[in-house]
Amino acid sequence: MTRYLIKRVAQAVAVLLAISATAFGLFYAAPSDPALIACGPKCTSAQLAAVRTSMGLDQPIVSQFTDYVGGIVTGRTIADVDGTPIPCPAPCLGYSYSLHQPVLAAIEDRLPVTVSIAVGALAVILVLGVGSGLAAALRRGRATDRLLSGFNLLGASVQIYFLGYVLQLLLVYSTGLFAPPRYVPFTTQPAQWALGLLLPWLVLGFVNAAVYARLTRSQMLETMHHGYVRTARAKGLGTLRTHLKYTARGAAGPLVQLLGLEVGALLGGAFITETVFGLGGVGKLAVDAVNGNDLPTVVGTVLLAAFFVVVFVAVADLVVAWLDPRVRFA
Amino acid sequence: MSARPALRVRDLTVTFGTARGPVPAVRGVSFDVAPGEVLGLVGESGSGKSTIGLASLGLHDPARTRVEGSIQLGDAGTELVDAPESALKRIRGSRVAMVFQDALDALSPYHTIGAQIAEAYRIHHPKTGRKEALERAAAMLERVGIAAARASDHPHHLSGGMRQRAVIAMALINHPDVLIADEPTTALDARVQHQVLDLIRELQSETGTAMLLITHDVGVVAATCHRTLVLRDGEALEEGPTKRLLTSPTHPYTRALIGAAPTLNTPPGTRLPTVDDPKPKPRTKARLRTAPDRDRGVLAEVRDLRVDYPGRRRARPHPAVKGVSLHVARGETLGLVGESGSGKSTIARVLAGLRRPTSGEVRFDGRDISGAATSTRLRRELSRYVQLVFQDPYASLNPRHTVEQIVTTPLRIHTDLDAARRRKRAAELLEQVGLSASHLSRHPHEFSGGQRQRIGIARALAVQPRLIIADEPVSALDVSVQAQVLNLLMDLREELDLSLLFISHDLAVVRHFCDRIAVLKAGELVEVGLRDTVFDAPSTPYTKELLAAVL
Amino acid sequence: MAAVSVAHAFRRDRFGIVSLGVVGFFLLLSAAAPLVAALYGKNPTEHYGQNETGLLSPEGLPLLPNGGVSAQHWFGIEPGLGRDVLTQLLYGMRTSLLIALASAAVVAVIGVVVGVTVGYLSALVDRAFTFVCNVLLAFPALLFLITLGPVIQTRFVGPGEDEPAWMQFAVLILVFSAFGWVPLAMVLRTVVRSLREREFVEAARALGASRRHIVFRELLPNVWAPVLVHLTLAVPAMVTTEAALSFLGVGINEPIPDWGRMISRGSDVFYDDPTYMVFPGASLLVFVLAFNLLGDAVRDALDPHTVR
Amino acid sequence: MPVFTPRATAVPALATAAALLLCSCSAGAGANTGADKARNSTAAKSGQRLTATLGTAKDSQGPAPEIPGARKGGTVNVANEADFPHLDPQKIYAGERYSTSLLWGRQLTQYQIIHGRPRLVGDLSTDTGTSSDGGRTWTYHLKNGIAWEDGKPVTAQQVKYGIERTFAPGFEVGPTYWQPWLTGTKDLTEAVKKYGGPKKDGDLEAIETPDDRTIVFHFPQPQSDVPYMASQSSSSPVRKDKDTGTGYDVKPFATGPYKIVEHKLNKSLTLERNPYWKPETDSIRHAYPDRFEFTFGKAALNTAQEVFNGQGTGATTLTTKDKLPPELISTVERDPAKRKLVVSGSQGAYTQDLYIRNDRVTDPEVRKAIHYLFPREQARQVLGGRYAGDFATTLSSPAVVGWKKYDLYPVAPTGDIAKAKEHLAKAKTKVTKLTYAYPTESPQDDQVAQVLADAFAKAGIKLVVKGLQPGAFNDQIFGGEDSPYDLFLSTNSVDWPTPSTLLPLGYESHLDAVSNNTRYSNPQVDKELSRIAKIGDAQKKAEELIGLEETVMKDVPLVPFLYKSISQFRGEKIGGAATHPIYGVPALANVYVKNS
Repeated sequence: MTRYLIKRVAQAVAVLLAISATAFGLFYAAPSDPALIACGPKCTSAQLAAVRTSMGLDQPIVSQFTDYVGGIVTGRTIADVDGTPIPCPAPCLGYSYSLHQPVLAAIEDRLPVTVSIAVGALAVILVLGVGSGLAAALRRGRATDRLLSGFNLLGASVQIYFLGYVLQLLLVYSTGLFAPPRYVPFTTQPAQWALGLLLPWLVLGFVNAAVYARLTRSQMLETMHHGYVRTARAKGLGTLRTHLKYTARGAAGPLVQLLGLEVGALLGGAFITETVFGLGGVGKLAVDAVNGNDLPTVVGTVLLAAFFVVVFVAVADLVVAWLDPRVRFA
Repeated sequence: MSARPALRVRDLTVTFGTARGPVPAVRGVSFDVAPGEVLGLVGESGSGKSTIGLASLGLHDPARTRVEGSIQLGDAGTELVDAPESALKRIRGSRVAMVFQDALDALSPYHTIGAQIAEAYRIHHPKTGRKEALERAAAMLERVGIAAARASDHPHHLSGGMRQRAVIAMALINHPDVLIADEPTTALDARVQHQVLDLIRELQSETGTAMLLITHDVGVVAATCHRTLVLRDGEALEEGPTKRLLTSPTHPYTRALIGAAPTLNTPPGTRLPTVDDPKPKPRTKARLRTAPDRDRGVLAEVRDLRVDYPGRRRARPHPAVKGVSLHVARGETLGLVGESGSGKSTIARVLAGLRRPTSGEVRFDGRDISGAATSTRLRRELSRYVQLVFQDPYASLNPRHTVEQIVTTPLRIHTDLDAARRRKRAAELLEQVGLSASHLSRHPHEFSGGQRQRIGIARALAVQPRLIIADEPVSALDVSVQAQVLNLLMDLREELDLSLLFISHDLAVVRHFCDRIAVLKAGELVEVGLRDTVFDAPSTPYTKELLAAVL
Repeated sequence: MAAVSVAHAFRRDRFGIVSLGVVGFFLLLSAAAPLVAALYGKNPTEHYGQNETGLLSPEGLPLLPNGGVSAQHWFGIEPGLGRDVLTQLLYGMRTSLLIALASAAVVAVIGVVVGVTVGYLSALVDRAFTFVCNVLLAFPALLFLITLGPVIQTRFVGPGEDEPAWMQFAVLILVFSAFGWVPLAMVLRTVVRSLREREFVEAARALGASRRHIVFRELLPNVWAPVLVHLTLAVPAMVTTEAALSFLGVGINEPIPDWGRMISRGSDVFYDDPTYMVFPGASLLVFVLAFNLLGDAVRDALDPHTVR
Repeated sequence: MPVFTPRATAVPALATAAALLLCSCSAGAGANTGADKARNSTAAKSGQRLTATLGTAKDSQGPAPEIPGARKGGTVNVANEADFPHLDPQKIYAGERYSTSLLWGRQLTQYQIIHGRPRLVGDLSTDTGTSSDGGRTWTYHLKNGIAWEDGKPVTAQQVKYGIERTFAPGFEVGPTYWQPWLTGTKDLTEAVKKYGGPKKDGDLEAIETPDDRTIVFHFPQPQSDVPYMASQSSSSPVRKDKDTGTGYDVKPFATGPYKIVEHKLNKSLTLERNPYWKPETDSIRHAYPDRFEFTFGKAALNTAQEVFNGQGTGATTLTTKDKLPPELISTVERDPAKRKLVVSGSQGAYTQDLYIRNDRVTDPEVRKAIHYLFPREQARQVLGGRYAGDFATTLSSPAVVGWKKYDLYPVAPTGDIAKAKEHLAKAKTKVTKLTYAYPTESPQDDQVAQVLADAFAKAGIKLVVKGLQPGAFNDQIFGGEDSPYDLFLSTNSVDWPTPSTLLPLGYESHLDAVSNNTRYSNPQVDKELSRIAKIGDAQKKAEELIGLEETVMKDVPLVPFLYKSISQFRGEKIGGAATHPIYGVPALANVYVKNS
């Protein structure tokens, strides 16, 4: 198990390195000069050169990259536009010259929003997706199954940016059934927190639930054919209990893995949802950074998103191993 | 024996609803099983025998299955057909229990065997504590011959025999009135099969449980059942005390079924009876060649062959074959016998050039072919002379290809015949294996298992090889089909003067078909010799044990 | 399973037939867009509302109710510029379909070649492949897509030049393909790995068949079912991703009609002119729904395990 | 040279210009329906353009005159899609930020708004400044009792330090007037060579602080606009011990009625009362609410919906940067209750024009052709019709002191393709292709580009339209000398409402592209400008510059498009919200929360 863990971590680190290198290389080729953005439109060429030096943009890209990676591990000191040294403790994801703060701090500020969206959306996905998938599998071929499948297919086909706006305008601004989407910290006003995020949760959850419903249903149906499910029933276990105790457990593997990927992706920022509902999470930060050519923030958010995916995929693998002793001891 | 049977089945008809309309699986079958009695349900695949077993527990998908007739249980005559699910739930596992064929599939991989057995107890004894149930489960495991300490193991940690024992323990923990055992030993090696059957019999007679034993194997029936019911296409053909049924069957099908499987008493090399041809004429020229023509020379041989399978991750490599020396002489059929894991298939793959030996010599016609697995060119040359017939007639045929494509593939590779000629040759080959040229454009799934195996044989014969390696070519087939294929192979062997390496776990088949026998155990050669020598006077205890286990 | 029985199974699926009809209708419409537009007498680029009086208010909203739906403009006119919505939809569908189908084709080729090859080849290649897949899966693809467009544009298009339409399409097709092949290749790798263990591959080897023969003649014919299913479901996914990109402002540029841009614009004016969002939004929904249904039907027809 | 004495009531020219200026262009657009009449009532307001007068020392004494009906207390929510790019007073350089930063920052002078009329008065200072030595020396005295948020008094040295900071690297983003004025140089680049900021070169001798409350500026050349420059944010004091470098850009130290409690970039900004601010020292700010809570990141449309429907915090919310989304205009027009919530007015002295790179489009005939074909009406329709502003015919805004209306090349608002073709025919070289660049900030930008492409195509010119990321747009249009684009739309304003910064700092041929956006070059104009530069009398200088404007515009360096109007919105409970006549956004210093 220890060896498995070490190998898994090494793999994750390698993936993250590859991603940061790609992101670094790609955004280095981006259209406009980050130094110019930091320096402002009325910047003289001499000042621009100074800014470039203090930002380290005059260094070869490889050494910029190694500095960056070094910063993540040990932290480093970054020079601001005017040469002021700014300490950036590990894990240093760079310093944003547009936001005037370390990228990690900018992310930390917005992470609660993204986490809140992710948590709620995930709950909706679980209830709506996995729940309806279970129900559809247990009542396969009947009206419930067809109804749920149709509902989920609708979810799979509708777009967040269409549904999000339509519902927002219909349910919030025309009728006032829902509170306007906004974020208040859970710690201060939990009720407001939930109310303000309810619509984004439902929309994001509904749109993503379809995949889970479908997967749950097909996994359940496939697992039902296994002998051990029949054995359980032959023991005298009721149908529902059999499916919850045996079939569901057998069906869980791929679901958990997909969920791991989903959680990672959600924590990396729900770009479109955050844009549609005007919530300032990590996704909005990333999109703004791309638009503002804020290179350190772009690379930082890309890395963060990748980090979450890698971590949660690994967590999912561990959960699968825990669920399935055959994997655990393999 | 009490007045009323433990299980009373009357006019049972089971119909499956399929896309193409209702398909009857069981038609009007009636039988009784008395307490303490063992009734054998014998039939080939598709005969409906397993369906009867499942129907007795109401385990069919009610949405797609219609069950008619009556299944009554015990003195009270509790009706199971159309009983509500709540009633069935109480009966399942407590009054009627079931042992399934594939124990690995039948046991949940996610729970320990102890927990699974304990659960079976607790369902019907809800007041029992978890701990007590586990203790009972452990005791039951001890009873079926598994150390109680292993109760906390997961199924995949147990051997096949132990798993089957665990399943039996689970079925019997509530002392059911009726035990339904569906092919309980089919997946097991002969020796283990013997042990498990003994265990079932012992427990069953101990508790006086009525048992319904479902099997395709006449040998199992003969060894276990008081009475036997023969099923074919969902209908009961013949019923009677086992002994009578085996010695003087009235129905021709029963006769064919009994005769189709060679036993240790069948004259070797004789034509086997089949359903279509229950009383075959003796062969024109009986093959009773017990002494090989040594002078014809060695065709293929391995010397001091070692094959290691690489270990997972950094584990040590696992040896599959540990220094075996063997040869196949020209015109000879060598039988390779052993239990699963004995290395017999590995040797076949090495000889076919599909696997690289770790060490040792591999020669075909005097030429070193040990590198064939890694050299496409060498393997191609070798395959001109050595062809394989596989065990699974479905898996070994590409499902997306037509029969013509399948049979002509070797011709494309090894000859420069044009398409028309290849087609003609393919038609000839099909005729040769008892199919017709009209089958050329069909896909494998349109054929039965036996027909598919014929296609496989036709493919192997296409380039007129000198050696055919047949790896369990009949073990996936029903007995009557097995007989047909064996008959075909014997005919072809005569006609084409083939050399064969015949691999099987079934000693009776090997005895019937082969000239010389090599016995393998765990990668080592235990015994090799002429057929009659090995069977009549086995020199090692292992061979003796194997022979003793043959039912 | 033979093609005949697949077709048979498919024919029994009512939803499948209907969705096939809808998809076919969409395909036909987009192929015949110039013809339809000519018969209808409008084009997607002219600013009718600005060039003719009585169509738009001074603030640029359609004067007629329901987004300016009239005998002249059946689906109304676009707020602001006053272009004809129906022809915009028709040509926008062309944009979506062209990108989606072309990407699907590229994805199919890359996915099949990589997936089948990796599935058949050694463990080392497999490890490299798994690594690349892990990287691509963990990569925030949407962010990448947003960034890549402008990068390519500035690198390859002179500042004084229009980015040629083909290049905009090519860039999108490229970036979609860059991520799209991964799932297909992974599926095929798994399929081929299990096929490789099947005895017919061993049988082919035993017959002396070369690797080429095994990959192309034995394995490939067995993977078309997953490929077909994957592609029917990939097309709507790409259509929606393209629309999402346009929604975020980095898709196909004006004046090439595009659904995502229409929805994005429609979301702005939804309050005053809901019609303008409903047409592209509903079209996209129906289009994607039909494709998803078709994908499901194809999957069901090809998959013997499906329990309907 | 006569001594310029701003204390002597007001300059008569400015006083006349302070009258209401109604633009003539809005009439006639749109059908004469009942609904349209209702619309006109709002639209008419947008035509009001006001210029500032100079106030007296008495006007500079606090407290600010009470607003009838205003009430103390409550929290005002300010919602904008984007955060302020800078809060460092020496980096702030835009009307909206000027207006907002009044809440926590104070300058030497500032605009006092009474009944919607602006008047420049002393803020930190007792008056708008006294000049001597022909405008070469300007003296300011700080008021008594002005303190920082920690209670320490504001001193003359701190004001000086603030201005010194503008020389340091990193402060180029702010206005660049103090630097050349104080060093007597041509531009910032030259100025920083003489003095490179307090860190590098220590004390700046041109500013004298004889005592803690007196500050004396010594200019090598006479300067007439010092009172206006003294109102810019860069004339705010900064305390050395609180100067955190770039951190100061996120959270500056307050002298105004509020202090910054927390600032989460791009998310939120929270202000609470500064206990050390005394209303009697301040004639500009009212400071009715107890708190201001700024939130950033929500789309303008969403904010607008919440505000108009009074959902969530909508009733107490207003915007200072987000404009009324054009999409909501007709909804608002239909519903009087909602129309009430729109805060609209002239956007200061802002004008939006079609800029032409004169160095790329060298032929005046081609530029004239562009002037004639430019589809003003269609483009404005896309931008929201009259809400976007009134059609312009002049370079400077009517809000500029001394503005005169002229229309050199009259043309119908929908453009005159025939006339354009005539001029194109006269051109020496045939033009078939032009490039138009625009920042892709909103879908309207794309649509305007399409409108232009459409009109140019009618005149036989292929217009290549390039949407650029805003950053890239600024970089490529203003950053480089060799911009590849011929045309772009740009919205600009003079830095204060006198004409003295417009032509001299935008149309002198030696200026770089950052200042001279059109790369206009006319030796005759250059000569005139250097002559006018020597005039120390503000009134005469203004007149001369306004006169020269027509000469410049004869060459069509750009096509005048709109005198910008701005429409924003406020919640039902927000009182006192009105567009600041100079800064062109709702003046936060005057808002209050109504009693519920």
